[in-house]
Amino acid sequence: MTAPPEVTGSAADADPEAALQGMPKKAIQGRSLGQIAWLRLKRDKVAIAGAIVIALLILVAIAALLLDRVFDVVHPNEFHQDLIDTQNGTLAPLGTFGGMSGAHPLGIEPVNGRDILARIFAGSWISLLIATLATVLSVIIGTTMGIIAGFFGGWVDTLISRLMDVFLAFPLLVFAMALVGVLPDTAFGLSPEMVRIGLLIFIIGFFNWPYIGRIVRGQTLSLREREFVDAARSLGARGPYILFRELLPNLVAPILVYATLLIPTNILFESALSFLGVGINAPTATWGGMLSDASRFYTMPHFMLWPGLAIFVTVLAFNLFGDGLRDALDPRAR
Amino acid sequence: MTQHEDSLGGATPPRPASSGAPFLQVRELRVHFPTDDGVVKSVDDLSFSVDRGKTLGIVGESGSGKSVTSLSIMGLHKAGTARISGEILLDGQNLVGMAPDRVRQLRGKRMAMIFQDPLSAMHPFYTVGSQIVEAYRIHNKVTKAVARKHAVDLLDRVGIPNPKSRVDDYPHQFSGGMRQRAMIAMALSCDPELLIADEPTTALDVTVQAQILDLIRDLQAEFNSAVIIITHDLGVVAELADDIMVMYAGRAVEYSSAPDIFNSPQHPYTWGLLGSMPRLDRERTERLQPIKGTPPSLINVPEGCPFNPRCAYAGTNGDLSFTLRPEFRDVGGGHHIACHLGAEDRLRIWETEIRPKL
Amino acid sequence: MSTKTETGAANRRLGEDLLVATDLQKHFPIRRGLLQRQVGAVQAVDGLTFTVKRGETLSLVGESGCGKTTTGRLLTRLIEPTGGTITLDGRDITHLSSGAMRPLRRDIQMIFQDPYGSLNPRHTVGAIIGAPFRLQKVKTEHGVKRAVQDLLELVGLSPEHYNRYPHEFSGGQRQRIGIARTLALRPKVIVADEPVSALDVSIQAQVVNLMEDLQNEFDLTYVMIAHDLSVVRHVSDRVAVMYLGKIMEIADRTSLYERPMHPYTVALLSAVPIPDTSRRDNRERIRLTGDVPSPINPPSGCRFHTRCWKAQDLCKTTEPPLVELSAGHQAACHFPENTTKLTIDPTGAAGSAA
Amino acid sequence: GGGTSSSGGGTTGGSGGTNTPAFNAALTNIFNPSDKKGGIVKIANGGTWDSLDPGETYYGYSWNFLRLYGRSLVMFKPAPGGGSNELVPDLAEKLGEPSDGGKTWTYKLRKGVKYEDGTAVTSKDVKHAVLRSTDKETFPNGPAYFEGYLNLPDGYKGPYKSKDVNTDSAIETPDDSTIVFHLKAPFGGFDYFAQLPQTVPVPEAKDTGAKYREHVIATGPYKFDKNEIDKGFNLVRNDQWDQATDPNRKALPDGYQVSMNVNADDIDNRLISGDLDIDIAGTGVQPASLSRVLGDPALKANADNPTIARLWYTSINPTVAPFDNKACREAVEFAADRTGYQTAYGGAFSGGDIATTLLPPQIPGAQKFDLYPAGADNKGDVEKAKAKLQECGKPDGFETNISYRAERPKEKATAESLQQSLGRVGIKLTLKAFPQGDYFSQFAGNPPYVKSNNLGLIVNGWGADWNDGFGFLSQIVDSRVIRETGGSSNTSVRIPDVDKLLDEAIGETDKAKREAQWGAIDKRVMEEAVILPGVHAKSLLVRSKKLTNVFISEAYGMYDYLSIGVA
Amino acid sequence: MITYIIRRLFAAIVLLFVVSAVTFSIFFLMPKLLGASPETLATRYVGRAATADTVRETAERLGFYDPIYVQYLDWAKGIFVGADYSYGSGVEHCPAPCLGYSFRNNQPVFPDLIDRLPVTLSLAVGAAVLWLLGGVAVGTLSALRKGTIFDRAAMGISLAGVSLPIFFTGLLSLSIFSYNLGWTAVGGSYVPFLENPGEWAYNLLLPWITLALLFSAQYARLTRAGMLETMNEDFIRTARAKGLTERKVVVRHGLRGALTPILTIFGLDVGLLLGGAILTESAFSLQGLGKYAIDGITNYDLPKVMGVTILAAFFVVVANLVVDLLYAVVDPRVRAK
Ligand SMILES: Nc1ncnc2c1ncn2[C@@H]1O[C@H](COP(=O)(O)OP(=O)(O)OP(=O)(O)O)[C@@H](O)[C@H]1O
Ligand SMILES: Nc1ncnc2c1ncn2[C@@H]1O[C@H](COP(=O)(O)OP(=O)(O)OP(=O)(O)O)[C@@H](O)[C@H]1O
Ligand SMILES: [Mg+2]
Ligand SMILES: [Mg+2]
Ligand code: NI
Repeated sequence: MTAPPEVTGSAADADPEAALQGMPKKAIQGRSLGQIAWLRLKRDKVAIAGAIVIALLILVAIAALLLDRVFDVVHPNEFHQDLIDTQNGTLAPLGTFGGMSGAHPLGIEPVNGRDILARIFAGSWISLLIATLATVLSVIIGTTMGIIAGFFGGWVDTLISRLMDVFLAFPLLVFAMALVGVLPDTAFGLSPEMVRIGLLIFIIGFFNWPYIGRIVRGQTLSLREREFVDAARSLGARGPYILFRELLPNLVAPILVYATLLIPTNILFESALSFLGVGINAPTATWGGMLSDASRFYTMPHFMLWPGLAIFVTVLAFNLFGDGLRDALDPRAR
Repeated sequence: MTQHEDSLGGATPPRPASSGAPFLQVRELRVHFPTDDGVVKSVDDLSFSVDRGKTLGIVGESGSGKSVTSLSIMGLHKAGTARISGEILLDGQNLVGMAPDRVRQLRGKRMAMIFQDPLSAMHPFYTVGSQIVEAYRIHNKVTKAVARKHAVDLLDRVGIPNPKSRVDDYPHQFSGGMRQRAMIAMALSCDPELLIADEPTTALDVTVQAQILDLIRDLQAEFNSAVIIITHDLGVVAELADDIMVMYAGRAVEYSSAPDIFNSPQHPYTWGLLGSMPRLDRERTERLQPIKGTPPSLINVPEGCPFNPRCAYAGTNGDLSFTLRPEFRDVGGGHHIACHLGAEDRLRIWETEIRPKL
Repeated sequence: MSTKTETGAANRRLGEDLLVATDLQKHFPIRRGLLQRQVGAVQAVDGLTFTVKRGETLSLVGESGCGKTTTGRLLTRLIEPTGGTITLDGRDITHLSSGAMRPLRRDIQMIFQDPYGSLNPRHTVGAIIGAPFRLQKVKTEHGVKRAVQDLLELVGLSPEHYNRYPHEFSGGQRQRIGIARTLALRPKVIVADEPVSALDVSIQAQVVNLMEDLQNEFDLTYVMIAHDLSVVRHVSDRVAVMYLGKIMEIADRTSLYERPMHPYTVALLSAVPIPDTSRRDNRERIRLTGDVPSPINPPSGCRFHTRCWKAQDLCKTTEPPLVELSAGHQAACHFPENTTKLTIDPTGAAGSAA
Repeated sequence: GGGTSSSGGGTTGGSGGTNTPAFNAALTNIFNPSDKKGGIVKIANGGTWDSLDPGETYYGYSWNFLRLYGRSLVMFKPAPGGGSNELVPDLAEKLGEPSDGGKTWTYKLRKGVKYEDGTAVTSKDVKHAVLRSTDKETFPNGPAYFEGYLNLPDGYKGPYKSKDVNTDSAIETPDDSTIVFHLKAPFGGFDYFAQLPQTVPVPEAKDTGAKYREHVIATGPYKFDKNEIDKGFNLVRNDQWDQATDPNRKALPDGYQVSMNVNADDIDNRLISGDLDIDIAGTGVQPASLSRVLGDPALKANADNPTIARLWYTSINPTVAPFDNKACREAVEFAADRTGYQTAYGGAFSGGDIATTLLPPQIPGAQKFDLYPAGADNKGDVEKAKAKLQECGKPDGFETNISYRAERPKEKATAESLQQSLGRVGIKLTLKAFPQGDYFSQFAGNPPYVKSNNLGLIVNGWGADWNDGFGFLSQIVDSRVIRETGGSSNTSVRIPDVDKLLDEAIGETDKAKREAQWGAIDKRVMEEAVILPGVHAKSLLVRSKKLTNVFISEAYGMYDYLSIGVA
Repeated sequence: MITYIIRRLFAAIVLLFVVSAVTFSIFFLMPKLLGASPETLATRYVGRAATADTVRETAERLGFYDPIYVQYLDWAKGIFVGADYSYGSGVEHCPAPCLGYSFRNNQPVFPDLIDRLPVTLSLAVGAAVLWLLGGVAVGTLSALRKGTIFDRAAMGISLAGVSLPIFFTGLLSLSIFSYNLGWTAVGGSYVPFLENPGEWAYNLLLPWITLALLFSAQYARLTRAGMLETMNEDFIRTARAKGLTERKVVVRHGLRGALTPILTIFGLDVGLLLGGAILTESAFSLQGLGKYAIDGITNYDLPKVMGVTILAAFFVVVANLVVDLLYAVVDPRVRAK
């Protein structure tokens, strides 16, 4: 019996991880799946662009959280009614293009003249925070439920699947409105703002989990038929070990991809809630809130252009990155 | 590749054709796939030919380029993915570089293909009958009723019981063997002159495999078409093929008539294949003789003879095996091999070292 | 089995029964309707009786769907039998709870068919082979890593592969990883479910040789599941031929291949393509027609009668028992072949059990 | 807040006509006078009616509009400008005749008034209408003046539940055309009660209780044709209406088409494009259209900018620390940016005039005064405010909450503006939005909630039920209307003197004296600094080009819907 | 198959029960837990001039003194046997299925829902057809031209569609297309289909497009992904090997396979939309279920909210069921199970 020489591995028609076949020998040494995904991702210029934009957004959000002023001049909640046309009573910003100027590069809001750029910056962290944390919540609940339903099957599966149906059957917006209206504003010694943020995160996250739950369940259903699960069982592994050590690592890819695609949806959801009067409390800026404010002044489109653009860029970035990630993590996508 | 009078690419066909030019002639076929990691040379400089009424068996390890070759002949590589060069002459017409639509018109009519996994190769949403009808009506302007009758006839011919009622079944309602029969019926619907069967029985049980092989043989006799059968089971080709081509790393390493290959194989890789196989027809050996190592990467094909890392005799003629790509040449009687070993060495090794251990 | 001398093999064959299955059954229920009532069952395994002796290799062969994998999973107690008993080394493990079974898993291990599916693609080789140690809380002298590296070397891989992922390996190498994992616990019995079917011939031979070597080294007992009759002949001491959840014939290798008694075995053997062109035309073939019937509604009487060329009315009504027709050769047939020595009375045999 | 009704005693009413479009052309004049009959008036409502039932409705626009299908005893005169504040008899032959020192009021009904089905209207129907409106469980939305002032038997629960109770102590109908009201105490302004839609007759036989709103039996020139609750309805001519019995109505159009729940921005667009004739709520255009209308002279010439007897204000709650200290409240009064407040409500045109008092100027008795001058630019007097904070013992300011209705962007803007301006002196506001459906019942109008949640400031607004001091003040400064279970509009005024002053004023029969007393109450409340007045409302109305006979009724603060015709 | 449907319907009833119970709790249990008394709850419904007595009576009438489960059961009973409601001068029987009477305007909820359903139905179905056609067309083209400018542009533009909230795009498009250009109908116009199909379509055109824009992006992406996968299937290769034209390969074999998973999501989306497109209906002043829901919510008109929620859940359930049955029609493999 001779030990075979170094692997190159071209024997892999049925191999789900076959993407590497035929790669130069040296490049192959000891690379983890993450590294491979990363290598592939790196080649995907568009996805990288998305990732860079996301990174910038996060930087901006952190900066906005730490500094309460942008460019040291403008505060997001500071009024500039001197720049508003009160003379004619239109309450529109004075000057052209919605009051764009050196001091207010993106113009100012009608009525109170707050700086739009500053508000977009200030709004970034809440918008991203709500979107990401809500996503995280959905992912946690959805993954747990989905994995349990898919793995145990039988009545557990039926129960959880029906539960998902219940959640999906709720008119979410209606529900959110009712809930936000009813629940108190202060709790756990948090500031009302944080309470509201928490509440929105909860609502958005809590009602979105079935989507992720379904995906995870489906994946788990097919994964649990894979032989490595039997292999673990034949070694005497218990349920939790199989669930979390064997199955979960294999679910990371679809979850990650879905999560990046869920984030932008959640940003928009927050904006719809703002529009319906149950968003974040004034005067805190959020992109969704700015959009809903802007819709009252839809005759001055510049006012919504910027928050709209911010959301668009975010949505685009997350989608592109998510797509790229999917391609990178899923060898069949090429 | 330099032209040799005796090389396959040359004017002389590998096996003197009984009448005129061979029906299918492949010359210096190269199929390369540019990928992110480099160019995959799936098929590199491959030449062979098949006559009407004859069967060519192609064997080789997984990834040696068997399927790529057949897909190239059928023109089924996705546009833009493969770089194909060389010539594929079907009845004298070169398929390489031919307008895609003209190739399409030949597909199904003059050449047809059977795939390995009949379940995934058939559309799950359409009945078996309608898929055969569809194949027939592309090339024959007939009414649906006529085509359906034709489909029933075909199913009958490939041995499906109750074809009249089974024609309306969906593929998943068929058993594996019946699916493969249905695939064959579909391929034969327009009486193709060339039939390519890519691992037609790999997914089947032995008893069913035997049925299918019989069927292919019978049908070929009936239609007198040229058949290429691709497999990695030497037993299967032994049953069917007139000629056998052994492929390794995208190239042909040995080519000869079937008895020749089994009785006096001359390439170390073929030896290896024969040695790895436990055989029912021989005394049980104490130990199998595997080929060491694993198949090579098709991006970095080893220099010299691609088989050299796994070949026990690579060192016998200096470093020739490591530097010079051996030519694929006729070593007499239409027996082609690509090996640097001298004729006597080959004979000696076969007779003394290999044969006794089989 | 190069090192296995005839005497050595004989010694082992004399070894006591290590794994005994008696009338083993597995029926997968089919549920339908409003209340999910059971309307039928897939009789995947229906009354298997056989013994595996210490140190031998018993092979199970048969067509797809005949219940080979199910049997393997029953033996390793991955699934719960519907009926019958399994004893491992004298201990009845038929209905042990998964907790009670856990320590016994050291003794019986499984190699899986699909070298791609049986290794978790997200775990490193080290984690995969180390899992048995962790799961069974096995103390190792020089730590788990060292033990894993030793195992890697044992199956012909390099210890440097410790931190690699399965996708970086070829099919044959993966199968070696799977084998290393089963060896970690030094089991007495290994159930190998088609360990080489997914591999190329050249690689297949490597793995077959490796398994033989390991058997000799560790005194392993194999239950080998396969459908390639040539491979089976090469590796087994005894062979059981299954059809539709039942054993049709079980015998010593030589006896079975040279004097098959059951028509089904005869048909199987004659269907194997032989890589020899000279035999092409003068081979005597038996071609079975049709497919294996559904295990949900298996044929009455002898399960093979629908495809059997020797079938008579008796076969439709009466199930032939598995009886020993010659030394170490049992078959379940009313009209067996190659039984010159023994004449049996088909009607009388019907009632007696094997 | 109250209904969107108003009044005006002071403005001089012109009555001439004009045909040239100009800004405010219909403010005091009839624009496009015409007697031409025909056409359909298309009306849209951004929301829905509280109720079409005359016994239950409390919206100003509804009272204005209701006169098309129902005739109350008395009504506001359909005349431009201040002329509209005059009460004229409608169903009654003349205004009420007081006796018993103003405790008994007698009305005589006109002859020949019929319902849409041809039956004659009797005084019993009026009595029934008034009595049923006191059943607040069945008709929760309507005003409660009658049950408050009529001398009803104890425990009377309306004609449905107290079926055989004799109610002659409250209302007598000696004959079919006479109706006599008996009050518990004298009330000089009873004619104002008599103009309430609650006196529109309801035939008992056809009264279906809460379902009556689905088909109100018309007495006016129009009756209901198709009525889809909360979606829309049509009014068509009532052929039983006799012009001879009705000196006030011209009934020019052939009918009305009303749709509800229309997107407010869409209403503006349709008004401007001429696709719609009237935005019935009469509160003016949305912010999006503001710049469009004011910025385009042609559009502006087709707009009117009436004042409404409505005050937008912020309550300063003395029950919430540190506002229990008057100086702290005064600090708020001084620090507030008044122009900011005005801008928040939409600026000088669509918001209103900066208010320094409670009473809107058009209410008789209103006085001009300013107890907390806010500096030259009206942006607040920071120095004074700081001084007051010092006095209050909070020199560095303090933190408190301000509540507003989540669905009202203007209130949100107000809260934001106050947060800015009060922030200058260290008063930190946290904004709290509440759903408007529950604003008064659960939150801002619920005293225990207010206290426990530190709602120091409450953004609020109030419009007079009709243009007099009583109609404006009684619900917002009387501490006795504050209900512990919630639901009151008054949230901060708990001044015993004021309660006393109110009682005196109501009992006062001398009109001039009484009006002077309203002014005094106003001042007294302002002295306590429990209300921060914001603006006296104005609205920017778009006058559809198709309309004829358009004018603003000061009584309602919007176009007079009774007189409008279409070209 | 029949038992399957029965089982699903049974599950659906349980689901509706749960959904309604939760909605009920949100409106009544939640405030109670947070300290509201029956009276404070009743204050919502008594108007401004109510006395303490009236509040109590109203609380009594609306059943707020009963334990929450009794209230719920009373409500639920109405669905099966109908209910009687006092409206002051008399009592009215609301026949089953009675979803109660509005707390605000005493209208029975069920007829109102039925009345508004056609609007929402028209809106949802029209938009669904548009987005399905548009999304699938764009997605397919993108998949076939993967990586080209067209692919990237189509995907980018479709994302722009999702990035803008409908309450904004709705108003803006109304102002441009209806008021400035006069191409489309003004907001709030709705003519029943049976009255005048042409008008019906004309009036709904803009809402359809706006709503479809929002969804088509998602469908384009889904289709693209599905097509990319399907076109790699073996049976596509078979179809080509038969000599089928590329168009037939794509449409008959590719799309047919790729569309089935989209069907599931489509069913769910349409089901959800049928429960009311709140934002779209608000923006375009359409008197549909969404508007009704908002109305109910802002007024705490519980029976309305319950009604819409139940109806919406019902639609989701039915849509799911239809999708599953359709699946069986489309995919013969499913039928076998
Ligand atoms: N579209 C493609 N792009 C890149 N590489 C490809 C492509 N198609 C095939 N290859 C590579 O070409 C080589 C030959 O593949 P081919 O399918 O012809 O092997 P085969 O001999 O048919 O093997 P098997 O027995 O497993 O079917 C393989 O290494 C494969 O990975
Ligand atoms: N979990 C299960 N539920 C229902 N039926 C099952 C299940 N597992 C296996 N079967 C059925 O039991 C029968 C035997 O299956 P098994 O996998 O044991 O066959 P096998 O001999 O291993 O076949 P192959 O050679 O294809 O692997 C088959 O008909 C199969 O469909
Ligand atoms: Mg192949
Ligand atoms: Mg198996
Ligand atoms: Ni050459």
